[in-house]
Amino acid sequence: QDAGITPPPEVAQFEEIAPGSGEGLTIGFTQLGLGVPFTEALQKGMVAAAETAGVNLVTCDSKFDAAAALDCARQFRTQNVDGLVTFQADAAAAANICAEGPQVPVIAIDIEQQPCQTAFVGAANTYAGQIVGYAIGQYFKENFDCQYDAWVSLESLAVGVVNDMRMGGMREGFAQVCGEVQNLRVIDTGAGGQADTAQRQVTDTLTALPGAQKIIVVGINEDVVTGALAAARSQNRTENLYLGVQNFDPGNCQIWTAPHFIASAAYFPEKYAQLILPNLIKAVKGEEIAKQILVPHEVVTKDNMMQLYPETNC
Amino acid sequence: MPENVQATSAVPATTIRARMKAPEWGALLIFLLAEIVFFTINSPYFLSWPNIVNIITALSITGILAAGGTILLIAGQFDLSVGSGTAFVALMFAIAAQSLGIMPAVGVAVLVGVGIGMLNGFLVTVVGVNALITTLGTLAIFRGLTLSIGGASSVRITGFDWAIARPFLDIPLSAVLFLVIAVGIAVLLSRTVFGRTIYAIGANENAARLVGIRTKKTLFLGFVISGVCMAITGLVSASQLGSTSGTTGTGLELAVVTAIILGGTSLKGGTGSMFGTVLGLLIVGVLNNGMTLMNINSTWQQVAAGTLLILAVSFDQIRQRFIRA
Amino acid sequence: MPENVQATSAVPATTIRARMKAPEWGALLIFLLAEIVFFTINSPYFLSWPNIVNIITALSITGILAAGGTILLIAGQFDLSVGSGTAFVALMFAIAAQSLGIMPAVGVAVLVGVGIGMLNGFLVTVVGVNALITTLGTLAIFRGLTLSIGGASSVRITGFDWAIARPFLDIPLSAVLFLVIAVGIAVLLSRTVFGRTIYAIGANENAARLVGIRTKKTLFLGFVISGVCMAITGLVSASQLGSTSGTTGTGLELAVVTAIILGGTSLKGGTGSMFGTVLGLLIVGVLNNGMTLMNINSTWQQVAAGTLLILAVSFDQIRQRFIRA
Amino acid sequence: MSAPTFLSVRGIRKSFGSVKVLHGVDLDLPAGSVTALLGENGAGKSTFVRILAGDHHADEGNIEIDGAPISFRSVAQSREAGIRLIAQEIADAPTLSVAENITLGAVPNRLGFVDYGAMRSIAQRALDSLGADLQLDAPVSSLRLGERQIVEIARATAGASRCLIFDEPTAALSDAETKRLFALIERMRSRGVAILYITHRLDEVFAIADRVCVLRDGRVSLDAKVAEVDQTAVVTAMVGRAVASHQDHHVYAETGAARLVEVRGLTSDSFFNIDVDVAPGEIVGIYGKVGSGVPELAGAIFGAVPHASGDILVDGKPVIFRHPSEAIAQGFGFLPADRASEGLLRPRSVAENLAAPSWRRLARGAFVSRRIETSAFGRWHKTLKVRSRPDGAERIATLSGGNQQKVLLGRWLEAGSKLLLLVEPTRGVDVGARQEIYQVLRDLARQGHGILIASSDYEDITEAATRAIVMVRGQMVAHLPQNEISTARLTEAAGGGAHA
Ligand SMILES: Nc1ncnc2c1ncn2[C@@H]1O[C@H](COP(=O)(O)OP(=O)(O)OP(=O)(O)O)[C@@H](O)[C@H]1O
Ligand SMILES: Nc1ncnc2c1ncn2[C@@H]1O[C@H](COP(=O)(O)OP(=O)(O)OP(=O)(O)O)[C@@H](O)[C@H]1O
Ligand SMILES: [Mg+2]
Ligand SMILES: [Mg+2]
Repeated sequence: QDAGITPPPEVAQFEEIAPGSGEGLTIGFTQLGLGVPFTEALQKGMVAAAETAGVNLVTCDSKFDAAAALDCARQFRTQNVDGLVTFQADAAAAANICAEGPQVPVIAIDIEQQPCQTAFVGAANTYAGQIVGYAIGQYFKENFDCQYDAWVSLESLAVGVVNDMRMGGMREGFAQVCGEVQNLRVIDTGAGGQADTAQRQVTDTLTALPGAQKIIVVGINEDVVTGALAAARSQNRTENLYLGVQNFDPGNCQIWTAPHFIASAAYFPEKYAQLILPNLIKAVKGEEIAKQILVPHEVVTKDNMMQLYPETNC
Repeated sequence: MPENVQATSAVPATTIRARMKAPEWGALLIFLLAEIVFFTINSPYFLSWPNIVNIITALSITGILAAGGTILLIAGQFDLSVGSGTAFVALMFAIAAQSLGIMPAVGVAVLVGVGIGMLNGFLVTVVGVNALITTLGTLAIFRGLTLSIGGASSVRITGFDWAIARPFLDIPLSAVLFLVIAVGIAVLLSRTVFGRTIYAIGANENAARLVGIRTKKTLFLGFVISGVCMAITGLVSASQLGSTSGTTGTGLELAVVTAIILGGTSLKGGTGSMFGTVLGLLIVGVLNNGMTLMNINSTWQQVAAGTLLILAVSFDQIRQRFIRA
Repeated sequence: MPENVQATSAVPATTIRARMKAPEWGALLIFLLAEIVFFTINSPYFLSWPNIVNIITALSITGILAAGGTILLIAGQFDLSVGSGTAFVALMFAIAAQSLGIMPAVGVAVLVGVGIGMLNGFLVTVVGVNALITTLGTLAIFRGLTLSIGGASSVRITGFDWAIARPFLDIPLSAVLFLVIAVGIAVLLSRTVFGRTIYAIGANENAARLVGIRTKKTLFLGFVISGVCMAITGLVSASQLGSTSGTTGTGLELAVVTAIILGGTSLKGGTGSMFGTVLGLLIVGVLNNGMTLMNINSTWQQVAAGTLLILAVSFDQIRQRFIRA
Repeated sequence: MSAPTFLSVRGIRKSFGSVKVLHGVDLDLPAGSVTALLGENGAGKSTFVRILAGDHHADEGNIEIDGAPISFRSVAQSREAGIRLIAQEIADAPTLSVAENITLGAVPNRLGFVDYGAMRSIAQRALDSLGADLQLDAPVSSLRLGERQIVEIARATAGASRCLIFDEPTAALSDAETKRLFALIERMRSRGVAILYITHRLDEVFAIADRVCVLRDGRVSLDAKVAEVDQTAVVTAMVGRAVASHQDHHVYAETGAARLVEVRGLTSDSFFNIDVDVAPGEIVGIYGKVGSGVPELAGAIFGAVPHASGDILVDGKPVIFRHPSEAIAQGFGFLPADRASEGLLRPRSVAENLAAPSWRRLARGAFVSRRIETSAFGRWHKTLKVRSRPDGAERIATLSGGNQQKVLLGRWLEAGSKLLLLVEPTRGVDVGARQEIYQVLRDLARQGHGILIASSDYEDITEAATRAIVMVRGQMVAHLPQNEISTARLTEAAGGGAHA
């Protein structure tokens, strides 16, 4: 389905953790910020993987704030960790965070940590955006000859570059099929993308689009799409929303069963650890590892979601 | 705090008479009307019934919380735990609904809301912890609990759609509920002995005690009312969204305080009204709605909202000075 | 607010004497020590010099803003714009640095900070807008401007690394700066005529006015000092991170107010001290640091932080009651 | 003795909207002379002196200092000219220390740094000159009302000044303190300071003033040398008629009815082992100066402040009031000493303030009725001569001090309390209204109410009480039946406890 978009060459495959492979190591993990499904799933995966590998994992939550990430780096230096996993929001702050942190191998998640990054593991954000945009484009081309009323983009400007890459990627992917996005409405849904903010703003936006039958709604995460659905539901216009999502949480049935759920990009955050830990352990032991390790995203649609996530129970 | 304290004893009596005629909230009303005119000109959708309903519906959660908050602020107290309280109620409701069914879960939600209010009230009136610290503390506690218990992913709630039902005039029940509560609290504050008591405590807690008012009991009750409001908004939110998550209700405390203060309730206590709070809510609500309709970028929306917030109050200050001169 | 107002005219004289001996912040100090003992037992890294430096360094931005905030709160005023002011200063600095070079950009940063302070001060003292509304407004305005002008992505700042330099005792300059400012403001508040004027205004603005104190001028200056603090923290933040973004400084206002109030400064004004604020900062800072060292999940950290915030103040209340009995 | 005129005021007019307060006040303040300013409550005395202090701005009129016209735009300018006002309402910084309050606005400093040594010695000297013994480091909030008043006076007299204005300074002071204040005023006068002294106590006028001015209907209705007038002339100029006292003497007749309250061995840290009881029809006066524990005793009976030991009996049964509401439920009413912090609901209306303890009774179910409340206010508006709108709709903060006091007293009259515990009931009330209040109290007693007056004003006792108790330093030192109550006996009995 995503044939129109070529995956970047650095995409890797998930591998099982070898038990006991990191026995005796202490690894620091700067978390982006808990409270959203993505990071929680990531953290669960990390904790489980660390246990299997026998690694002592110490987590520090940067709460989406570069200054807090800097403090985390300093604390990890104090704790003499052997390796570091850094997932923090501000690529431009990486230099100083590197300088203040421990001088050990570093794996960066999703956001570059130059100059100290040994390897980058993460979403191919633009790619993940493009494949969803492309899927939406194909859907609209097949069914509506690329006709639609508006493109409502539920973003979280606070997330920074990642927001731009994903949301911009969706527009690019769509543009490959249907041409430049028309009637674009960018809505900021607050820090991390919040359902109630999205709901309020989509309610108003729907009012400003009276009679519109085909509104493409794309969201930076699942919460904002939930909010958009709630807004539409209360105006009886659920049928009018055509949804493009980022990430796939199998429990979020509300979205996957919506009448026009078109596509989402699976990020597999629960499996990130399978890319991170083995490589970091190797790096700590002085072995050479790949510099770019990207997640094998998949487009998720109504048709293939049961195969990708058999536990989906909607 | 600089609300031109007590207008010093130097308020001329004309002012007093003028004030009786042009009440405290006169300037805010004019400001609201100006907003309405502006957006009516700039967006064809603004002055339509569905949009008016949207505005009120969007306010319902903030508004219900602000009703309880108005009581507390008039009494000289704060409640910053409303946002995380709402999220916690919604989560407990969702969990209870899964195992017990909807109706018992509503009972659970009410108990949880009342419980939060009682906890706040106990800490403030019995232990004697400052209300700001107390509710900052419970804000963190209930947000943390919501995230810890519920996890980050949102929890689905099915079969609980009453808040979006539109039984008459195309108004959702959540908006109706807000209006009913606003009127109820307005009457409570302006017409009842309990309301009087609230004003008296805010005006001079010590003097209130000496005329026989059970100040602590009353304040405790004020926090419980705020807790009941959280229970209601938790249920409204759960029903509106059909789900709840760890970020539900984030930042509501600030929206609530903003509306109340904008509506003329003083941080010092003893003055203010529910009508003022409703005006404050509408000024902010109309602004957000109108700017979204005009498709203004949300970062500029922030700038405009901040500016207008200040303008609205400045306008009132300048009008007062004008009358005085 | 329930800080046991004025203790009526009938407080027994013993209480007064007892209070003099056990100072306001005695309980907080004990609480802080208890935290330190607890974390020392539970983490081998806690009581090490690098970690102590970490704790203070982590406090530096909040602490510098809290220094200005303490002045304002003692005078009975608020400044909620500190977080977005910091971000705006940092952004203006970054932009100016790109075109003008570092040193002129520092000048720009100072001007921007002072400008924000003057804007707040003007609105509060001249126009007469409530400080909470004013600074909620400027909070939104400068956050919006930062996001609009700077865009979403962060801006890199190079060649401005002074804040992480560690010229002596392995202490970063940002921490040194915080300590210097804290001591400076402590002296200002407790030893200078200006400082005592701040207390007088907070205790009774009318009384201060009636003895000829230029209350408005003084308050204006207070806001400007807060603006200068934003300029400094903007520069510290830019230097520490080597970058700035739209989210820089989000939520700082709450951290600042929490530390100040926890440190014993009353919302009513007229009491408090910089020493108390430093204690408040340390109680929160040690808690965050210690819990992270113990690898406690951050959502549970929130619950613990909220609980301990309330406990710290309850402890103080209960101690006071104990002394009285 | 024609001293040079320091301050000369001509044609001062001031209105608060439609309420014309001053219309054409002319007054000269000679240097080295004490001018007493009198007038009924709400006559505009405080308004007038606040204009002189730069706190209010006159609508019209001229002010000259040393013959040169001057216009006060701010308090700072008035202070610059050497004018110091000791205002009627205490305006201090409660959280600051006594020493800091005394030097407020004129902090001794070196290069902007407070010179705490100099501060303490300035404060100590100012207090010494008033013979006051206060801890310099105690926060002012821990002081009694009278002590705070002394701090205010000390502040105004600490530095050099050319004109001192006292607005009812002795309302909260003891006799001894008053005497020392008079001595201070005497010294100031001899140093050539112009003094303006507002009071409702005529004896004070004749004790210290050189000249007396009376404000009436917004103008000066009498301006004469004290030597040339007598009390009747002054009162007539104030009220428009002569005010007779003792028109009606209420004599308590034992009815055998149960005591309304019996106090047995009541002790706290302000008073010791007090026995007192009040029967229906009785007006018990407890006379005591500041520090005697009298106001604290009244507060303890009401349950406003805790007591350490002893019993309060109602209907012969001991009661413990943990909260004032419990005392009110027993038919008690309590007028506290400190109007500002214990009485007024400042942002609320006059009528609402008066009705406060009776809200529930005046309501219809849970709902308040403004009509019933207004008519309740109407009853007391006339009787107590409250100068306000007849419907009491304005904020109480806009009333003059004496009128606020009348409203607070009216609170408990309207509440119909069986037992009234009144601390300083006539504080700040003018000569005419005072007699009306005594009359109301006598009438209430005749109807079977019991009244306990706790006062440092002997007139309250001599005029109204049917028996008197004198307290000194928390101890009861004398018990006087009605026929033995006299100014002389009261002061004599209380004299033993005067501060050294
Ligand atoms: N801020 C105000 N607004 C309206 N009216 C006011 C205000 N301040 C004073 N007044 C009115 O002005 C009149 C004069 O008040 P003022 O306080 O000068 O009286 P006074 O002579 O000092 O009385 P007292 O003996 O009771 O102290 C009163 O009727 C009062 O109600
Ligand atoms: N305490 C108050 N403060 C301000 N306004 C009040 C107050 N009490 C009543 N009002 C207003 O005054 C008006 C009359 O009040 P209300 O209906 O209670 O009196 P009423 O009609 O005279 O009495 P009732 O109908 O019960 O015989 C109403 O508009 C009400 O809003
Ligand atoms: Mg007066
Ligand atoms: Mg009626």
